[in-house]
Amino acid sequence: GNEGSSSSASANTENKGWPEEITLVQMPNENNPQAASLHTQLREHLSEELGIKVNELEGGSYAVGIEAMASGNLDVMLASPMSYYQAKERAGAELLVSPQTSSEKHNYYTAFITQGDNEKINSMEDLKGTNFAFVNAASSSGYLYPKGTLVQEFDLDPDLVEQSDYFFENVTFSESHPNSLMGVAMGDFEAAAVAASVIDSMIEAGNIKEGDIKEIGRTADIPDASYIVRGDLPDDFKESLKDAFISFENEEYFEAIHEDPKTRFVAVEQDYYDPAIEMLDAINALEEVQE
Amino acid sequence: MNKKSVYKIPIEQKDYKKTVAIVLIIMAALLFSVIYLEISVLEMLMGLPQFVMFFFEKFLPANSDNLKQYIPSVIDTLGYAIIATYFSTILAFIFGILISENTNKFKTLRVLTRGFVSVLRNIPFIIWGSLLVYIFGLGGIVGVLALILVTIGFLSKSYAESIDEISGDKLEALRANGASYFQILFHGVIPQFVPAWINWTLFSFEINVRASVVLGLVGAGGIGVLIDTNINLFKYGEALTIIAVVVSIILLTEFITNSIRKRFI
Amino acid sequence: MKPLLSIKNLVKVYGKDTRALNGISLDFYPGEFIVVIGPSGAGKSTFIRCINRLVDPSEGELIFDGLHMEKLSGRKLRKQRAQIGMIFQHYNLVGRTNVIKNVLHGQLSNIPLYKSLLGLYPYEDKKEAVELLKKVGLEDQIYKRADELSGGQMQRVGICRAILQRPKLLLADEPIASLDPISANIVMQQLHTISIEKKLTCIVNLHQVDYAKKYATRIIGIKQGKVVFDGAPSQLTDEMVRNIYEGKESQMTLQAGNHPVSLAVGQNNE
Amino acid sequence: MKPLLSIKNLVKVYGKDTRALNGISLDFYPGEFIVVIGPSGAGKSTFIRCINRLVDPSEGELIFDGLHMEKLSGRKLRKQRAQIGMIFQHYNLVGRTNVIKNVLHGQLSNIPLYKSLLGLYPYEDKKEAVELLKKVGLEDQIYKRADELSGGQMQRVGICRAILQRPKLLLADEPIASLDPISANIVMQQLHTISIEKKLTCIVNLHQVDYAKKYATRIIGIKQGKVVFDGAPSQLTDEMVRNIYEGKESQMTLQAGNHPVSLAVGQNNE
Amino acid sequence: MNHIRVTSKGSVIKAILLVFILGAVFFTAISLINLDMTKFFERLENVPGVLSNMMAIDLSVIPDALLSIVTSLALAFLTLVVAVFVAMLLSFLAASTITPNRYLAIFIKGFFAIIRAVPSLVWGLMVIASLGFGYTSGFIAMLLPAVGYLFKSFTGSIEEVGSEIIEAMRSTGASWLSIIFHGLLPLCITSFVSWITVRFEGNVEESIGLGIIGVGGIGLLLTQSISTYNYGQTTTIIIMICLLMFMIELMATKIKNKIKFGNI
Ligand SMILES: Nc1ncnc2c1ncn2[C@@H]1O[C@H](COP(=O)(O)OP(=O)(O)OP(=O)(O)O)[C@@H](O)[C@H]1O
Ligand SMILES: Nc1ncnc2c1ncn2[C@@H]1O[C@H](COP(=O)(O)OP(=O)(O)OP(=O)(O)O)[C@@H](O)[C@H]1O
Ligand SMILES: [Mg+2]
Ligand SMILES: [Mg+2]
Repeated sequence: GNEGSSSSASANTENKGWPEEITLVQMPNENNPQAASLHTQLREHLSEELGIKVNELEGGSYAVGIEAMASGNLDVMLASPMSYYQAKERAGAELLVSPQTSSEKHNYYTAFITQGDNEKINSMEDLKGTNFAFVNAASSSGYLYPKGTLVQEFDLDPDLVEQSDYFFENVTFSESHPNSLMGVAMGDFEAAAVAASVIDSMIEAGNIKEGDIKEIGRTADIPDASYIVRGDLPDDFKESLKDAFISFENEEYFEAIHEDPKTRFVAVEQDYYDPAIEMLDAINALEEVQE
Repeated sequence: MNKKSVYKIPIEQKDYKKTVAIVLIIMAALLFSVIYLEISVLEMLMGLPQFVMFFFEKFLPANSDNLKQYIPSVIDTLGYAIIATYFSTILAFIFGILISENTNKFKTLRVLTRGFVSVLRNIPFIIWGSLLVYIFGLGGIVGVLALILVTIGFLSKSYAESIDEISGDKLEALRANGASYFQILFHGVIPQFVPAWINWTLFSFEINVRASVVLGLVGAGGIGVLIDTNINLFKYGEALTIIAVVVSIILLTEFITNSIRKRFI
Repeated sequence: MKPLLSIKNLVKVYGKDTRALNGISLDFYPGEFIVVIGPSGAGKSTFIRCINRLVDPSEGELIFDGLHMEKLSGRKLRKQRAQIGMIFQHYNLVGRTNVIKNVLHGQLSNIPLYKSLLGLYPYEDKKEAVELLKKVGLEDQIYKRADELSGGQMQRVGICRAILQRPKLLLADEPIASLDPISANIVMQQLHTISIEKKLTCIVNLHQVDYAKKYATRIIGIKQGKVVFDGAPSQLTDEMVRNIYEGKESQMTLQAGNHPVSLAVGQNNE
Repeated sequence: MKPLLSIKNLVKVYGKDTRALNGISLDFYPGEFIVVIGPSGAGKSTFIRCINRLVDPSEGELIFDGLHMEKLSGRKLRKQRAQIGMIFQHYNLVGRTNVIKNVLHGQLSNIPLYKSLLGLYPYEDKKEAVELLKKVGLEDQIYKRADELSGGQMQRVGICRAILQRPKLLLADEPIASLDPISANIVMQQLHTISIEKKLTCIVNLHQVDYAKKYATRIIGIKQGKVVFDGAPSQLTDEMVRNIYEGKESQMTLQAGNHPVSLAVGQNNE
Repeated sequence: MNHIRVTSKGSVIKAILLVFILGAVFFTAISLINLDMTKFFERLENVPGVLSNMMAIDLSVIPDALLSIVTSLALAFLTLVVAVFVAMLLSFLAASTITPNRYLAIFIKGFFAIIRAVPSLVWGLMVIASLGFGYTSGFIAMLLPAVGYLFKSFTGSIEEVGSEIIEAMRSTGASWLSIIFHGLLPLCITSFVSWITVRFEGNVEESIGLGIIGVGGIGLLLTQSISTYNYGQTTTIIIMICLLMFMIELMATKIKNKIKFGNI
């Protein structure tokens, strides 16, 4: 059978209109690459709590996930603010829970970096006139957030940022965080915006050395990716789902995924992402999404 | 004719058992796959209308407002594709000759090349992508290298198979003349290989034009990546326009090559 | 006189049990014009192809020009082969290449690769190629692609190629099968002349006994992989010819046919 | 009598300027045994291949059995073709398939696909196939792969295939080129017999004038794409034969050769 | 006659022109793209470092990998079988020597050009939106490129070798299907087998890119180990894939030789 065939229409009356099974997709996320087999534990937990089958999959693209949600083939998904907004617009998604770290240690942000021995670039102001790399026009942490930061800081026209010789001498889309990072380390770009977590992992893996790059600025903290749920599921089901997430207390899991055993899922309000979304709006990133 | 064969004239004198066994094994493997993967034909058929609907609802109408902005990408893409096709054609041709039994009688060399090409092909592209970026950083060269790697594996094998198909008769004549290996190659094999060669080279060009994933992985841009980005931003109309551009490039190339082929070869 | 080619106990077995050649021992001398006749399937083609090792013999010795052909390989084999011209039953031309290039392939072993690629064949060779093509009536087809020729035209191109090779030994597998009588005579005449003038040894498979008698200096009859006749044309009696061609096959078919069939037309009428 | 095949002003131009057929008009009647002769490259193969539309004529009409062949396509063309058997100069067998299957291909148009795939050919057909193969002396090769046969053996398989098709019109392109005299006679005899018994019309390209005279009821001479002779074998004088074969080509070559060459061997000696 | 041409005058000019065109195209392309060769050679020195970084083996992943390989193989095999049938049918319809209708052939060829031009992400979207996540989707998404490749290669083989046989069978009045089954299939089967094996590898590789639509298998495992920079796992998995493919290729060669020389 089809793991995703949990369309709400075929709801089971015995379960108060609940779906017979739900599909949950983990999205690749520069903050959350460790998607491996540990997610099974989360799935089993949810399944036990809800008493229905839970399918858990690895996604590859937010667009695919959101379209799947829109067509009723996907129920729960991990989403960044931008994706949440898109999912809300296109599929009526609602925010469900967000992982909350206890310590301050692991805040997610995007760093502005340059080569370690670059004398000329030492602060955000020095970025002006550089050869700069974003990740991809659809990336939150690799493009939207750093762009927002720049627009706010230097009062730029968001529509012109990518144009050569407006602020930067030249802007490239490198298509991935590691690409941006390696590009800077090797001198292909003078500077780039790269998720801090990627820098950590790349250093840890030995692909670059600590001194190869230096951080000259950063974005504000980026809210952690949260689970969102298809809006047209029964309300009580959504509640139960939320409870199921909150009651998940597997420390091994949180240690592995969020590097802190104390992390837990907490319920979030629908306006949790609003500040982020406002920022996105400020750089005209939301125009296209509205149908 | 003896009595037995009056009633029965077999038209085959082979062991059916083996054939039946092979067919059974394949059927079993198929059945296993279908059950193991829980594939349902019904579902596929039911999904079909939605499949088509999705396209018409989301992708139409095409949005060609930004057509002009694609031009640099188109030029880039063509440039990459042409250079990569040239190089991979030449390299794959050498490999193909080394792999084909028709042109390489040294078994060890054949097996070695075949193994080498097969490793090229079997290391997934994400790996090549990271390796290239870690080694060379970003830039045009990496894009070209990436494309060459993608095409060379399949192109070498395809060339080799096409060379294998060339009938031995004609090569025999050259062999009987005492022609050297390279003479047989250039005067016997290559002239007959030309049609297949053009065919495959076109195919590789086509792959190189739409190699969005590949160029994306090494950050080299191009028109394919543009499609992916537009989709991720839900700009389906624009994506469709770019797809149309890609299709036109491919059809146009095929048309041009065909007319060149008719006139020149 | 030392034989140019000496064959000892040649055996060829295809697959498991098709004994195409069944122990053939023969000596061939320079300048001989040998015609091999025999029923279809007797092993004539196999015999001829064993000589230049296009078919690897299963047993036996082949001494050509002092060297054991059956033991050679690589460059040495190539060098020997360059001495042996061959005309194929199925022409074996390179279809997508034009006529004159196909003919010049006969000279490939004598010029370096780069020259042949650039078409820089010696003027002499090109001239001879054109003359040969003229002689066999193909002067209008010189630049035509080989696969656009008629059957007989292809066969003539194959013949020119073999002659241009200027071999010591010429093997020909039914060189006139697809030719009209005039062309056939021209070709046989041409081979004959060369054979005499240049002391070239020719071994020619033929089905036409009359041509064999007319041109051969020696006729060899092969039947079921064995030599059943070896002698001068004059020794080949009608009785002998019948003996060569009548086999298990033909006997059967003679009975099976509605009328008794005369052995052959032309000179071999009963 | 109504002609079985009526050809009007047939023209075939290859490429831009090779006029292989240059306006041929002929009528063929049931039971005729027609031999087409002519120098190599005259257009004989092209002529025969135009009749069953393997080659599309450039101009002209071909009316076979009341239908315009040149206008047909699809199923109708196939139906007509099933009435026309063909023996190819290059045999055109399916190499990897065995001999009897190749022969049975002649019956493909008469049985449904699934039967042929399962090998369920009618017993009659199989029996006839085996008998035909026996008649031409191939009873030992029935299960051999076609590409393992000798040239003459392949040719005989091709002939059996065409006969098994039980056509109304049989086209044969040099059917005996690779055959030894006995096999050649058996084949010609067989064709002749069928032609008489079943009123089958045969059009046969031949290079051997003696065979033509022996078996034909009518001989047609083609030269440079034009009919230059059309009459009974008895009308074909030696003068006429020389006229047919001597052309621009042969004149040149006759001068070029060292000796004047006799026109043909056998019956056609000067 | 002082000079004798080996190629007719026209074709020499044509050849020169052709070389000229090809050269011009190449150099235009080079000038369009900025290829920094010095940078390239300078950075070659990174090769040993990067490679040694990747040289590690992690045997613990083997059980997981084996399981995923079964999944990938099953998917690749299933897709392959279906693709072979579809591609064969289409290529017989489209090969110029046997096509029942010239326009149909052009249509099919053009249609495939379009199908192939659509990137896999787009297919992924459409498939997921209509079928949801799962192997059924993966199956469809893999089918398309497989059919594309096989179609191309089959058509090439048929067009190259078939004409004589087609002629002979046509002249017996055999139907289109008969010609295919009795003439072309026996003739082309060896090359078809080669193409199929080439594609099988392609399929396994394709399944790696299918993370997009939530299909597991060895590809997913590999993507994960790369994105976590776990080179030990990565290398181990690659070695396993190569071994697997090597075995498959061996088997294919055996089958091919059986068909080629045996009496199947
Ligand atoms: N496919 C083709 N393309 C161009 N020219 C061709 C083609 N086939 C045949 N010709 C030319 O047409 C002429 C007639 O050829 P055809 O094959 O009909 O001759 P033929 O009478 O059968 O000769 P032969 O006795 O040698 O077989 C020849 O000059 C030949 O070169
Ligand atoms: N590749 C092969 N595999 C198996 N058997 C073969 C092969 N080639 C030839 N034979 C068999 O060997 C025997 C001799 O064949 P060969 O070709 O030498 O005959 P031939 O005398 O040239 O006949 P023809 O006059 O018909 O050309 C035949 O019975 C043939 O079937
Ligand atoms: Mg022979
Ligand atoms: Mg002919």
